[in-house]
Amino acid sequence: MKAKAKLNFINSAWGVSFLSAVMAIAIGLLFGLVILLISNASEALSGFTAIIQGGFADGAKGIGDVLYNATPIIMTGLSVGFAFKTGLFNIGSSGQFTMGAFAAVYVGIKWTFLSGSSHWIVALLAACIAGALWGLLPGILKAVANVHEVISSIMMNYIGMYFVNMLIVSNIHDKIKNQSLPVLKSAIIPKANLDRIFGSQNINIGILIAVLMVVIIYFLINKTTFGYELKACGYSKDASKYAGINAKRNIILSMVIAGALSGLGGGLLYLAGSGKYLQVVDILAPQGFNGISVALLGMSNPIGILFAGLFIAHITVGGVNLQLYSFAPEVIDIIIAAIIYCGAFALLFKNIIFKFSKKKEKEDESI
Amino acid sequence: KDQGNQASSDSASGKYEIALITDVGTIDDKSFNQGAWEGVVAYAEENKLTYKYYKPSEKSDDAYLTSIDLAVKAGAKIIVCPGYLFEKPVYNAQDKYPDIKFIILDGYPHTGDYTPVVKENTLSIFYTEQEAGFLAGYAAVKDGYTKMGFMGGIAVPAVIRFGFGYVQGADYAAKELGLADGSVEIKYTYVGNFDATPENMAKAASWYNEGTEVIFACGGAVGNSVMKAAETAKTKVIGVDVDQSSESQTVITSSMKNLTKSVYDALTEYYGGKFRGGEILYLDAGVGGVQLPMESSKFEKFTQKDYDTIYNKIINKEIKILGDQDAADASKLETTKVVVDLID
Amino acid sequence: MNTVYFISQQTMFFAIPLLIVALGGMFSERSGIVNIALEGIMVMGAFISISFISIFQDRLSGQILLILAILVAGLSGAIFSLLHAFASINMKADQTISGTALNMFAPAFAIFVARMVQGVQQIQFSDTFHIAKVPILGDIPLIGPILFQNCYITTFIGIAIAIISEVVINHTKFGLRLRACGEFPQAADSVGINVYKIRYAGVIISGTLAGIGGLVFVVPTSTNFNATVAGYGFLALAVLIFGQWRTKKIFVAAFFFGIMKTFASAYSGIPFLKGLPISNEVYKMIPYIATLIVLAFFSKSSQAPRAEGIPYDKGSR
Amino acid sequence: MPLRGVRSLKRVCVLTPKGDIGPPSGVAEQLFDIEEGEIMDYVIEMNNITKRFGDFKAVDDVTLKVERGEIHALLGENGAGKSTLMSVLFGLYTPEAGEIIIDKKKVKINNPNDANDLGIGMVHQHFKLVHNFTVLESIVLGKEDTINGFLKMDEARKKVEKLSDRYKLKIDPDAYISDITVGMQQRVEILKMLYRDNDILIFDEPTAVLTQQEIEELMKIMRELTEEGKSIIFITHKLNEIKEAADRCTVLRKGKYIGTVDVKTTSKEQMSEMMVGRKVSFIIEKSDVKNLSPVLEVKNMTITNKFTKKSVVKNVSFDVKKGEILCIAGIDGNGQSELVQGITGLMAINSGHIFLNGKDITKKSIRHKCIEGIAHIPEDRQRYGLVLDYSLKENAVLQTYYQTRFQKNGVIKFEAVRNYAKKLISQYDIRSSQGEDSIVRGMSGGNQQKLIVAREIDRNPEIVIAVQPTRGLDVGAIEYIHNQLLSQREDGKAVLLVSFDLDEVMNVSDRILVMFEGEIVGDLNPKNTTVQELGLYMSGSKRSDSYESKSKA
Ligand SMILES: Nc1ncnc2c1ncn2[C@@H]1O[C@H](COP(=O)(O)OP(=O)(O)OP(=O)(O)O)[C@@H](O)[C@H]1O
Ligand SMILES: Nc1ncnc2c1ncn2[C@@H]1O[C@H](COP(=O)(O)OP(=O)(O)OP(=O)(O)O)[C@@H](O)[C@H]1O
Ligand SMILES: [Mg+2]
Ligand SMILES: [Mg+2]
Repeated sequence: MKAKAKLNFINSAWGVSFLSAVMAIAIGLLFGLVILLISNASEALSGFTAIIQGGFADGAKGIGDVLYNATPIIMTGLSVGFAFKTGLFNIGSSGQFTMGAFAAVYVGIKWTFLSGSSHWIVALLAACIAGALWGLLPGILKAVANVHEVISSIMMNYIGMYFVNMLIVSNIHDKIKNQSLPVLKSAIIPKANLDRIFGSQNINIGILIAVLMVVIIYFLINKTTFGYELKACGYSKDASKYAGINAKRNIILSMVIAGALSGLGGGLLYLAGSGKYLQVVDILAPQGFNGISVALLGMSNPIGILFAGLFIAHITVGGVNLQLYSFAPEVIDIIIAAIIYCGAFALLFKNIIFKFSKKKEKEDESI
Repeated sequence: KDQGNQASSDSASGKYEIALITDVGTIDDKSFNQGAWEGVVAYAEENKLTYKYYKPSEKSDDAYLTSIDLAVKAGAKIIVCPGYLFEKPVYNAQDKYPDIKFIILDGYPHTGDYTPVVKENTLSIFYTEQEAGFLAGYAAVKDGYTKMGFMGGIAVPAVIRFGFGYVQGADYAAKELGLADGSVEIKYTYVGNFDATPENMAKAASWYNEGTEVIFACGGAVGNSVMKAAETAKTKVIGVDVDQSSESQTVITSSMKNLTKSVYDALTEYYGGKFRGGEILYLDAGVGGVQLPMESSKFEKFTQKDYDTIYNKIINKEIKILGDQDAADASKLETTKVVVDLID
Repeated sequence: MNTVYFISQQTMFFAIPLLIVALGGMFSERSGIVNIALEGIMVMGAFISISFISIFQDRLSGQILLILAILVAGLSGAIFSLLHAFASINMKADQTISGTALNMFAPAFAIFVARMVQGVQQIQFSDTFHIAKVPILGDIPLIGPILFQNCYITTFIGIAIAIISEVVINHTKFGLRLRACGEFPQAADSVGINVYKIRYAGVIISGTLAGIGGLVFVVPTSTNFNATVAGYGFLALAVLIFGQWRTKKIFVAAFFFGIMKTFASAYSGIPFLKGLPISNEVYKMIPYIATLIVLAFFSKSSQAPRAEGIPYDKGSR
Repeated sequence: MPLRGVRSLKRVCVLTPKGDIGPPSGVAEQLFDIEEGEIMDYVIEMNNITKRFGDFKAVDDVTLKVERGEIHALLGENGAGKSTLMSVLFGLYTPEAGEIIIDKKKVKINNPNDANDLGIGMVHQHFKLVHNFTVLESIVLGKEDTINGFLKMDEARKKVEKLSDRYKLKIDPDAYISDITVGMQQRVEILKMLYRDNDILIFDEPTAVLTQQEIEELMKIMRELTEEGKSIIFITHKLNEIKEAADRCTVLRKGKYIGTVDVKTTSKEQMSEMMVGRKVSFIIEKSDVKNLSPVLEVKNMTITNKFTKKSVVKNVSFDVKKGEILCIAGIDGNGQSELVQGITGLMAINSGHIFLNGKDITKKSIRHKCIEGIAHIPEDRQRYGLVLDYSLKENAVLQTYYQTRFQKNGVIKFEAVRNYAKKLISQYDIRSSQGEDSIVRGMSGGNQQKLIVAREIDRNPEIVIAVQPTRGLDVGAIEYIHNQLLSQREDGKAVLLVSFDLDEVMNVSDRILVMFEGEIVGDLNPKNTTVQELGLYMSGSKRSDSYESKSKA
């Protein structure tokens, strides 16, 4: 009876995806172990343990750190994954993230007239709007002028980066450190005692907001007519036109929502109260590109993205702890890259799982 | 060559007693982190002590503090924190770990309001970059350059101080030489990053193309782009932080602050039981905190004697050199001989 | 005049690597494989070839060393790109997956190995490749200063690659087959063309060119390699799309972008731009904004290869 | 006992019946005891071929033997496995079981190259042509002449021109595939085979997309080819084509081999019974038209091509009345597709008006037109009619998902969708491997079409606009669809039918409009006209007086 239930899980689409992700992770980690062994065999095992333990090595605080690190990349991952569902490659998550971060910080610093409890909410809304705006333009260009979203988003990334630099300098500049000023206390996302539970300064209800977004997006994609339309547009533009679906509107909406998600990610990170400031530098926000990795590892499924974000945050914290041993921290990037690469073998893994479960079934029958 | 991340001895114990946390850059950024790290390595190697550096997971106060936690966990007794970004993290850490010593470079602990709170276990070290910059600007004009440039990385305080000093030094030399008002031109900009990029190269090349003879490249790897442009344009570069003469033939001198030595000295004091906790040190010319490497410099007219003379003037505070807080931007430095062409 | 020469010389430094890499991307994408790994491949090509230069510069120098380095860069890019080919052709994976993985892997690997081997991540090299003036050709009026002064042989190699690409794509058997695989692989398959082989070839060529592009990017712009190509792989991708996957248009797009970038970086040295009341940050944005505007007008009909991004499965209809 | 005559000296049916589906009762017994006569000159023997897709056997132990110089028809319902079997022969699929013998030698055909080397060429059901290649490029692809890798097109051009002259296959070597009609594309496909000097030619439903004239031309060409000693396998659903052209016919049903018959001595009814396992009626019976009010009125519609700026629909006016099946006949490429797309909103019109039940809907959205009661069975079913990566059930509600029966507050009622899809499947006999959860991409072309027809008709529209609704369908399915269209008519709804199939046009319609070069040149009553006369209108040789004057005015 129990075996049957297990098999059902293995055979379900979800189960197969989950198992093949686990296999990708396992192989990626093994690859990492090999690298550790090559670079310093004597410490490889302890280093590897540190990676695997990740946030758990430091107890509740470590877990808190994982959740903090996961929040922004879950959001950008969700953004990229959501757009993927509509057949759009939102490589512009980085720019949207930056715009969102700026809007949140700007409101957090300048809108002093807001009363205590609503300040951070307004700031986060501003982040959503700014991100959405940055998604809107590529969306419009795609829908109206047929401009490939990849190229327009790449352009928007750079424009956003320089634009935000300009805006920081003229509005919220800490000249001494060449970064943004600290945000007001009231704009910091509440911690709701999570910090005491986890003993981590960083953690706040941002992660809960991210989870809420995951649920909302999951619902939106899979359960609503809107999601049905979006996916139809993603699969076939012509057929959705035939069906009377307003493809242009959907493309724009999809980019706007993707932008809002990335923007919110920026807001959640910079209002986390972790002492992070917007820097005036010509570097694209890496969270946007990490979002691509998270979305791919999570197979563009919102729930998958949630776990992928948590996992990458987990081993990123593990990577920090890896420094207790004599390894360059870049090892962690190599491992993550290997894991994502192994994600490409999903089809192979699925076949293996399929064969395995077949065999199992036969054995069960023969019993 | 140092083994970047390796400990020198008995690393097996898992204990590293001298620690350094990097800020944004890497340990080999040709600049801040590297200078400080070399000091750590030199002292530890000489004294057979264990040492290690840590790279924070991101650029935030909490991530820096987490790295400090990590260093403590790995057995650090003294932690070097290069950069003002550590002001808040060290403010917290000095209370959290009263038994551990902290050396913070280019900053002092405070809560965010810039009121120094330097505890007994913390030593804060500043450099008078404006003096180093002054020396460079002075020497360049004395050596006959009148079309000059300043390319800063990001407009952070240390970079600004270098730049301001450079302008003032040039002006001072021009006055001494009795040049006409406005006869020295300095193009002045911050490029917005610390990287070697084609954009930076093109910018430097365009200056050289317009007649600029020497550019003070003040921003880590930005220097590599400037040197590249100088190599093709057959022009000159002034290096920064450390002696960069070995990196390119075009480097005529470097505007050095003695990071390495200062860290080395602070560690020596600590192990000698004379840790100057609670103090804020300003390492200026007076204590050899800044210099030009005259042996490797490629001056034609500017001599060691000239150098010594001006150096002594600086030591004796005969010249008032303005710092980053003293003027809004480089064009407001009230120079007469030097025209600052601010490009932003 | 001096300014014009200067602008055109500088433009080469931006345009040539973009051109080479975008052409590489073209070969991959017109065979049907999306290649967002260009950035990572550039890093890998630059890393290995600059290491090669720094190891052999005591024994060799000048153009011979550079040409050897270009071969090394191409080879390492090609080998690295095999990972992408394997995942997207044999494993039929989503082609963004392995691309993203390669982009992440290359810089981490470059830093890791450089640290392991030499302690620091930057790899120094000395530039013995710069050509102040090509004999005779450099003296031709107008063209001389634009093309044959203050240059590298990489400029000519880049232009040669463009010409060869145009010919290969449009006038060879291989090009015809490559295009068929990118537009409608079932059609190619039905006339006995091995779609997998052709796609492998496309990806390998893109790897080779992107690897070379990495080296060509670093040599004229720095004195060391620091595990990054500053997002130029992604810009090359943009140039590829901008150029509608066609050689000539890619050429135009690369130079359009190159000139814009030159103006944006060197505006302070260009008389008619210098006086304008436009700030540094705005100048930096101009190439990207200009590209968007141009695209908005010229994108109506996309010529993207139709089968691009779709794994080829013999069994599918 | 009509099939007795099958037994003849020269043409022998070869039977290897296995599995559980036998031939239809009555036919079966006779077929089973036929034995192999003398040793035949077979160019192809495919023995006991089985091909699976996953667990599904698309071809199950099928044997096919083709004699030298014959036209051998392959008949079967949609999804019977005809294309799959041919793909096996052509090396596109590797069979799980069975052997192939070509010219008495056992061969392994692993890819089209092997097939090509054995002289086998194939015109695929869905053409394998690259849209932005020229005709010439398309023909030489895979068999290019080169000097040092460079294409040498001049000789290829000469050879192609020669072939084109010899077989009267007119083409423009420099035209782009995307710019030429389907009929021309087919000529290109045929030239591809001839260019390769193939001796065994497979035509997979070549006539489904052709006009009557083109079909006749093709038959002629096929006969010429066999006279030269080439052998042809010819797949079609149209029994009179088989009767006209083929020598023998092999019938498949649901992946299984049913039998091989001599065409001359077997009636259409017998063949169709073998194919579907029951009797099929070819006669359409319908009541008279009751002249009612118009449902759809098109007034002065003009459409110009965006790129060439040429008018493809010129000032067209007509109406469709309640209880009427109006058919638009014409050779492909004379503006029918554009006219329909203009009405349904897939293409923008330049001028003119469209009224539905008296309301002006010219400027209304596709969605609005859909709600107002226009149903559309599109010409290109894979491009427009279906989201190929959606499941059957999701496609079943492609225009109705937003209705309150399928959603509440924007949330889809999945149970309702599933039940609806199940209803369509059983009601319209849509076959697929996983029922309502099948991904549409994996369904056979015929069943994809059935799904669209089911969906459109089930919406109970005011007017059904059907473009080639039976193209590529088997007789059973055609019968069903015709009945559906007729019942729409009986219910007082209107039908606008675009078809190139003149039999269909003559049988089904109440009134025929003929289109030529973007204009309507004739308004005919099928009862008072002949196929020949229709042909004159379609080729532009004749015009109704009323239309003559209109277009001149
Ligand atoms: N690649 C594939 N994957 C899964 N199933 C397939 C595939 N190709 C064909 N099938 C299935 O195999 C069966 C036979 O298909 P095939 O295309 O051979 O039919 P056919 O006789 O040519 O039909 P039609 O007359 O509609 O063209 C169908 O049920 C179809 O769904
Ligand atoms: N009318 C048409 N229909 C379909 N495809 C076309 C048409 N005209 C051109 N093409 C295709 O579009 C592509 C671009 O044509 P164009 O002549 O602009 O190419 P090009 O600029 O010469 O390209 P390249 O740089 O690759 O040589 C060609 O590959 C050609 O096959
Ligand atoms: Mg078929
Ligand atoms: Mg048509």
